[in-house]
Amino acid sequence: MIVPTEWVLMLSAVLFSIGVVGVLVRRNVIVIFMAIELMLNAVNLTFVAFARSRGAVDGQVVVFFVMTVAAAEAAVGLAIIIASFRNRTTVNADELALLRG
Amino acid sequence: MELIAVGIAGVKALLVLLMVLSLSAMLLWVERKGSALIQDRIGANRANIFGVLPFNLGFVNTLIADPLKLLTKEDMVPAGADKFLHFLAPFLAVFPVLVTFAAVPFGDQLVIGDTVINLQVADLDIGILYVLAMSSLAVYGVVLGGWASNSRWALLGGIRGSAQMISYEIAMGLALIGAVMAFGTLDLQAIARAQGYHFFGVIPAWGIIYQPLGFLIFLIAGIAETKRVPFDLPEGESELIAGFFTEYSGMKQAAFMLSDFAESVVVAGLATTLFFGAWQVPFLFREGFHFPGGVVVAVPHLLVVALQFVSFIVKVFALCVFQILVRWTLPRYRYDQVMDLGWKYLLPLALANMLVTGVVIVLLG
Amino acid sequence: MRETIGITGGAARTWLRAVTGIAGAFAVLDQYIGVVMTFALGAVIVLGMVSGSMIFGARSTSRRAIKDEVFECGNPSTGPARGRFAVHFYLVAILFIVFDVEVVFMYPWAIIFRQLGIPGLIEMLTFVAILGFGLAYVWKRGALAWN
Amino acid sequence: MGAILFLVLAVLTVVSALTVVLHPNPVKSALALVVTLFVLAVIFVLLDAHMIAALQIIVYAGAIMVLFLFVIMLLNLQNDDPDRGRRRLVLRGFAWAGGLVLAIELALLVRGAPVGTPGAAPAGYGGAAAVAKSLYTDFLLPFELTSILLLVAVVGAVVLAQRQRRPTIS
Repeated sequence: MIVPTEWVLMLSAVLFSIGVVGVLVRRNVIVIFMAIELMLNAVNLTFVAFARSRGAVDGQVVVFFVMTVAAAEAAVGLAIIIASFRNRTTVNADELALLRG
Repeated sequence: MELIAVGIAGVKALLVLLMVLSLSAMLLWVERKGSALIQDRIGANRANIFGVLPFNLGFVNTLIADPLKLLTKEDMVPAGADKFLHFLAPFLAVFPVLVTFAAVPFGDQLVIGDTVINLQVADLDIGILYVLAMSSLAVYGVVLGGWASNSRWALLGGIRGSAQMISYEIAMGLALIGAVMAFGTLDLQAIARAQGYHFFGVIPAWGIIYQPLGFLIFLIAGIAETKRVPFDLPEGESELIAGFFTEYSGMKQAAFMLSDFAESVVVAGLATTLFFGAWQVPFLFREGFHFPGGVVVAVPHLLVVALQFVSFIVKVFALCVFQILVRWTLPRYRYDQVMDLGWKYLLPLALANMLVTGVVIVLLG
Repeated sequence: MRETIGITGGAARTWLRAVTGIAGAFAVLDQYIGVVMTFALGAVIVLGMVSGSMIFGARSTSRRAIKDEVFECGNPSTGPARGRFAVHFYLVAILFIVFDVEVVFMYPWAIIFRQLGIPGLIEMLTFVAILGFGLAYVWKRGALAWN
Repeated sequence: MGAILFLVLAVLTVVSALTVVLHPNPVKSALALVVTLFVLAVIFVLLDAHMIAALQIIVYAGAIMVLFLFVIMLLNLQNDDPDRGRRRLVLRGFAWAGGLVLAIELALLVRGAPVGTPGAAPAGYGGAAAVAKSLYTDFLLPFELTSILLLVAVVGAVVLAQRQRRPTIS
């Protein structure tokens, strides 16, 4: 290991915050989705850093599962975007308020 | 000490990159002459210096004249194209393919004094995954080349090409799993060394003997991955002009062409490593030949290394030539046939191959 | 070692130390030095290649407007080039993701399945069977049909 | 020396992550995300997570992001309109301020964590065999559940994305 675990965790904190801001600031649903992926990756980084710090691989296996969930989420999420785009011809989150009835 | 290690790594990296590049250039010539042979033509025969020489310079043509010509072509970027992505796409098409070879061993080891040099740029214990990771990035060059050009042909070619590449990536990955199961490791150098035995002292224990079906699936998927005939729908001239690189000229276009050939070399290199004994020469061990029947011929170390390197190159080149033969023998598939072959035949077949391999290995111990 | 190379003069020595330092930074990557080197050299080669025609290529200013048109066999191009395309390509990408993850799960299994023995085999058979069910569904529904 | 390498990578990660959030063109946002994921994979290598680094590139950069690019191209998305109107700009400012506060707070939280600098990793740590052993012994049930998750994802995505074929009236 070459750097203190704290540094890695701080990087992860910054990445996570950028992801949060992305979700708040952007209106394009797909870019919001990408910002969520950014947050997931920040968490993955934390898992790997802690796994390394404890000397156990459990954390890495969890990252494995996070990636699987991300894949499933991307497949279904983007399918929803396509289906809603078909009806509304927009990916603007403000106009898409689907559940408002 | 570290500086020396880094230096050696740099030299090996340069050697391997030049190897892939020159093999690709050679293939271009083989392709031109080979296709001429198959179609009963003469092929490229105008390589000369101002018409002075009484003979044809042969592949010097493709090695020097063609690149020079392409270098001096005007660089065209169509109006409405995204300039940055238009530049980035050919880079992304070639770069991942070239760096793939870092994990492929091209020899056993070279001993100079006390230094033992492993003849592989990077001895990664996740070697195969590295190769798959890098080749999975090659798809971006195709997608972006198509999208950045702002042209219909290019976009259609790019989308077709990327859909085809990702479809066959699955079959490719699954076909390799059979070989991984047989050898029990992802380290390509370890796999190469594991093929240095002989069944009954006669038959070399190459991967193809454990995994004939796996090799077949890998080769078909590999050819589809390189987007060559019979799978050349992304760039089929009669349908899409040149597909995703329609709007490219000069060296950028050459980069896309090179990426096709370099992919052929990578497919051949992987097939050699996993299924054809990598750099192994039958009956040649570190200290010399051990022929069946107890005949031993000692061979000096440097000659052993040279023989192994030559053996690797010859096998890779032979597999490349085989791919070119396939290309000029088979007609082009329809797009639905290409996708069907990938998803409905190769994928289930590769799954079955993997499961049968697993059952056989576990039950036989 | 550094002293025996025979470089005298402070500047040269500082430079050498800097080079060794950079090498040390890469050496942290251990077995990945080769990968770093291949990436660096490969990037230089490919960049040089791709930008070759931009530097050495011919350049003409005549008839720019016609030259910069996209190729449509001679006809002037009409309408936007980046239209939408069939949802089929998207379905392929979805299936690719799911099966890619499946393949990725099989690689770690493939290297230790000997130790896992028959239970390991049953685990993987279950996994493949469930996903095979998914493939069968997609197939039956016609998401793999291209016409 | 490793510290410098890590800092360079960290800066690269943050810059590319900001590009994801800030670039108006969705295609370039997606490419910036690919760069972020790639650099993160390199950081994973520094943290001795070799297997995970490779998977990061295969699954995230090579598969998930391709799907994103496909959808962006499929829907032919153009650049986002720049934010106009005072209300929107004020909200935007609040979002950035909130993000900054969040980052600082998380960083302060992390500072006191009793983690330190771990020593050299045991041989084979983070390699394929180590991860595989843990995955197929301790995490067996999640592994099997994963297949059900993926099955549901396939079925759901196909149902959502594929146009229903209504019977045509002749």
